[in-house]
Amino acid sequence: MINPYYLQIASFILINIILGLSIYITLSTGQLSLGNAGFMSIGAYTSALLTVKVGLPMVAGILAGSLLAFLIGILIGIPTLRLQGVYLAIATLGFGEVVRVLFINWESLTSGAVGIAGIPHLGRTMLAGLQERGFSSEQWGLKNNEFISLTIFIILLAITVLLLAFFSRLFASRVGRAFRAIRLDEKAAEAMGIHTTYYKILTFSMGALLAGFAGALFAHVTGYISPADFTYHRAVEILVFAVFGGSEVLWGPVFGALFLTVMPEMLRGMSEYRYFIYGTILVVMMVFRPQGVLDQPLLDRLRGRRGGGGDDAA
Amino acid sequence: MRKISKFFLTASILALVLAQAIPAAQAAPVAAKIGVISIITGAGAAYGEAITNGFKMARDELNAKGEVKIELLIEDSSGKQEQALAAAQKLINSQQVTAILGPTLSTEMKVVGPEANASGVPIMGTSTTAAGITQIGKYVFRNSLPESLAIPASVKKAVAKYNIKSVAMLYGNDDVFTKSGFDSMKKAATDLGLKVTTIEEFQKGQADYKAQLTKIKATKPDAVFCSALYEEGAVILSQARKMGINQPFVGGNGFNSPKVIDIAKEAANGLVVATPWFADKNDPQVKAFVQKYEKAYGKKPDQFAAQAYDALYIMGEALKKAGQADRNKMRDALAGIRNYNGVLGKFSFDAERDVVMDPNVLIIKDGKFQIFN
Amino acid sequence: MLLEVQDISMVFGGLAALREVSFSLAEGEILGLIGPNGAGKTTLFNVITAFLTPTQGEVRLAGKPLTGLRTSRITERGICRTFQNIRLFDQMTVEENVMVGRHCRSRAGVWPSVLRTGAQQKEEGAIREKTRELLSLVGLTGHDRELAANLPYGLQRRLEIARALAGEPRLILLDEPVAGMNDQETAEIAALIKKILGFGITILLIEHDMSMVMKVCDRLVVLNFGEKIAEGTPQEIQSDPLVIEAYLGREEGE
Amino acid sequence: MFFEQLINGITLGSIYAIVALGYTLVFGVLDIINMAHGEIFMFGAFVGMLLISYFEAPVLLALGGAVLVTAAMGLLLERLALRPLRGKKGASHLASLISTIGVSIILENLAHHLFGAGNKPFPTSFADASFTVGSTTVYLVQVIILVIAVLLMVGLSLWLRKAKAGKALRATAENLETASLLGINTGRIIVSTVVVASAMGGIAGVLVGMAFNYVNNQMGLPMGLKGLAIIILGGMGSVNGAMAGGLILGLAETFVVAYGNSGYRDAIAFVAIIVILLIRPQGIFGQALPEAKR
Repeated sequence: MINPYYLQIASFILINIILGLSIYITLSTGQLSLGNAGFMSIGAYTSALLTVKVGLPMVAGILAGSLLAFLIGILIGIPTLRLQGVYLAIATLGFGEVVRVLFINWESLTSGAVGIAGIPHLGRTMLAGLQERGFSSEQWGLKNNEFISLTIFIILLAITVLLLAFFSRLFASRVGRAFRAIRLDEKAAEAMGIHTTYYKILTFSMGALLAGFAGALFAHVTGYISPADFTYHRAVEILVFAVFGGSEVLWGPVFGALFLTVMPEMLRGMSEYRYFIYGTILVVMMVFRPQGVLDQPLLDRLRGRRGGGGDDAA
Repeated sequence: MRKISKFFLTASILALVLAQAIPAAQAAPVAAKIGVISIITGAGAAYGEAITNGFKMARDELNAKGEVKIELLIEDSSGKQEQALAAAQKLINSQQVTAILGPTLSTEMKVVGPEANASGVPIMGTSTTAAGITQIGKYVFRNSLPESLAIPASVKKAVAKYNIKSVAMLYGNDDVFTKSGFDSMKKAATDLGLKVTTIEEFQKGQADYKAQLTKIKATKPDAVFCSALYEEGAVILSQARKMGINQPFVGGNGFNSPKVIDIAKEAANGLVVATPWFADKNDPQVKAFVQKYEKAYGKKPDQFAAQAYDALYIMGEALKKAGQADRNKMRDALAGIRNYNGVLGKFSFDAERDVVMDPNVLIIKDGKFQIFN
Repeated sequence: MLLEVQDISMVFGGLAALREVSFSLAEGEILGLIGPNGAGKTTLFNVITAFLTPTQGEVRLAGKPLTGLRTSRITERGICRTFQNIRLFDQMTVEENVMVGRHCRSRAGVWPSVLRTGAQQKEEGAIREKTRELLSLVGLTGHDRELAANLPYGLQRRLEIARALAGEPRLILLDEPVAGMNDQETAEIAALIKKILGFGITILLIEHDMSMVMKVCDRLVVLNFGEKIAEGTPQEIQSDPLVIEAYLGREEGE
Repeated sequence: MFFEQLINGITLGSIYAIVALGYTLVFGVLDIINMAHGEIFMFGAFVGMLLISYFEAPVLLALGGAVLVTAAMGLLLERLALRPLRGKKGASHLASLISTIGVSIILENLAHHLFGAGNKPFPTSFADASFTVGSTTVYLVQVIILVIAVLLMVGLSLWLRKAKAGKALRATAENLETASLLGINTGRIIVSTVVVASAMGGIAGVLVGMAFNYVNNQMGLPMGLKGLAIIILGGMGSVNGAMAGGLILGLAETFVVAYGNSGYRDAIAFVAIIVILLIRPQGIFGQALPEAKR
């Protein structure tokens, strides 16, 4: 099973799960952000530049990238929160495009469309570090590239599991109930004493943070980024993870990212029709199952319980 | 997701002189699995199709000769880095190929190259023209003519012929190929001491270039250097000529496509490009290839097909020299390839495994590509 | 005075929905707000809870002005409300609806929630305990796991009251709590209102059901076309000629 | 150069305006943003191109053909992707946004399969016709585009007034269930709104193909995004706003190229919407703040 091919796919699934979560978090207070590709690029570029040009260690780069995305998320979030529904969606879409154009034009820093290559690689750096301390992959009976892929996978898996635990606890709490209340009826939520603006900015910037984090990981897993990686299409792809998998339960975007990353890999021959399938998923879901494949009743049924349990809504 | 037409690339030259292949003792053929990463689906599929056609034709010919037995394992990347990387992992680890041809795009190579290099698998791009490709590592090769070779060639010839003193530049700033093409162009112009009247940018998918062209026209340059893929390039030419910009256009390899003539019609006349591949070249080897390709696939081979065709021949040659399907031996054999004559002309790898060759400089005249001199 | 409404005017695009309305409520009192459709009763509720910012005037709670506070802060100060057209969180369970109502009386933020600290666990337990109490008070025991959307109409009204009570209000605003109910249901709600009063909670009630209003309210304020036309005990109001005309006029208009 | 750039800007702005009119119409009547509008526009360009290059149809016929096809697409869009969502419980106002994004993806790929990737030539004889005013060359195509834009705007203002009446009645109907009594077929108004808007997209497509010799399956997205920016800029649902916003954006993009840095041309639209949403969320010509209801 330690085949770098499978591990590679698994690693992309995990990154996509984090991206799916990033849009899910924002959606949990009823806000649709199409700017997550933009936040992803901020995280990716920040971390790439800090590690490549400044020589910071990767962990510092990834943290800085996520943090910057978070801060910009707050900055963008505060004024745009006055906007409702489609207005917010379009303003954030505009934000993503502005960021992309900025990265294209800010050549002295970003090398423009050519992108940044030679970004320290998560697995290779790890291996090099260990080798300096006298470790070799053979000790574990692995080839170098197997070790590298395995390392990436394990790190990403640990991160994803932690994130899921984080959010599943958060959503099962007072804060999570506030999120859902806002999503269901913002005015009524406010009347219950919920400071809706605070929670909306909180989820918006948490979404930005996660997207930036996923972007930084992406940069260190592929080793190369360019503005073309963060277009409108990426934003839509992230949206589809949540919309397809289920935008009302935490497992929705997880399932969506998993399924939609594996599917094209399994059906390599069908991938010609992949975007047809994407488009059709969006329309059909909205018509027949706007909440996505997974929702609370289905999860309850899967767990063999009755009633709509809220305590573990996550 | 659509990186489509982005990738128009350059070419490359190769040279494998079949005639040189030693006709000596016929041992059992050297068998090897060669992986191919190409764009089979999605927006760039047209390039991927030409490329895989070129590979298949070369494979059939090589296997028929009996010295090598090459099995091609073709994987799709859809032009996306992630999928290209997954495909490379599959080829390297699951299918245990000896070497990889592709991927199609430079962006993909920047992700796949380091992985192949780290895994010790020789990889050769047949259409990756951006800067810094073979510098990824000692297992990374290419036979595609980089823009840094193609553009100075066309610029030099055009400057000499038209006595160009000043130029306006126009390029797509959101695309790797057109951007790095522009960088070469700018360097070439500076090297020749040309006066740059203005530098204008455009973005992918733009329909209206009149604003930029109006500005360029007002600066009255002797020529326009335009780094664009033919998609945009043809539209730019047609709008420019309509506005009365009749100066010569000098383009990169990405501008080199018969489609320029289809789209821009007479407006295409006066476009100078450098390219490794010239289908109407008066050369028996080229003629034979064109004829055979046309018969098999119903259309003329473009530079992608030609580069791919030569690339597999180079692989075949290296395989013969290596004598067995061994990744390291294959790498060393490839690195030693010099002066092969392929359909693209005479080809060598330099010390950095990059391309050494003389491109053809062509001009569109009377509605078709002709040798420019 | 617990609540003072002073000179409130609310103008929408030149049309006055409220004109210099003033009245006040004493602690522990129940005041009925009546008047024909479109008289501005719900608008007044929206002004008090800061859903709307009045064009003019001031609302004070226990002497402190509420001007400039956002709705959630006003709730924290102790004013909770129900809605004329029920606004439950319909995709949440009955229990969760009440738990949300408890939001302003609990504090655990993101980190305590994720780390499940002792304080957070304790608080969560207290929220559930309080929720159980309130559900039993309004007669919803046993429904706690049902989706709010699936409750029958009458129970939804009760749930809204329970949810508002969860915020431990000093003043509760009830917007037509018995609209569309039959006599028996109305009587039950009236009894519930009496119980709430018994907890020392002050009530401001909008209601069209005159017989119930007359029965439960200490005093009444009558609005017509945004103006206060009368104020007094139910007996006084019943015999007020202006009120009679307003109601008769309405009937003619329909 | 100034006057030439001015004309360039007005031409581009008129096209943007026509695209934006399609968005504004649908939003004005249905409160929906039709993300597939850009792709319908692209189909219009293809139909026009095919009629002209393969059937040598005159321009008017090409316009007619494009209108027919895109109107039919509008009909299908309404039937398959909008109507099923209407009034559906649990479908938020974002549902139609997402479902039309889905349609846009389908259409883009359909065009790829039908027409292939890459640019197609759009030959028109009169594209070259021009006359000179002073030292400035004006092309016939530019004049035609402006005229069509103005005509469409006037026509639409009238249409929207009628459709708005329908919308008001529909709103009433929801409350009082008197729709049948009033004898208004609101469903028909909705369908015809989407159809008319789509047909306008088709017209814009042919005009772009003609003016710039540019047709490919990717042309919808950039144009669609510009259209979106414009209706935010001008005010959602406002016909004058779409027209003014289109012209402003066209001129701004042109003059940024002429006197600034052409690399930022694409960003203007989005910087503009972010700024306008922060300063005046209802847009330049918008009536009221976006409704806070969900």
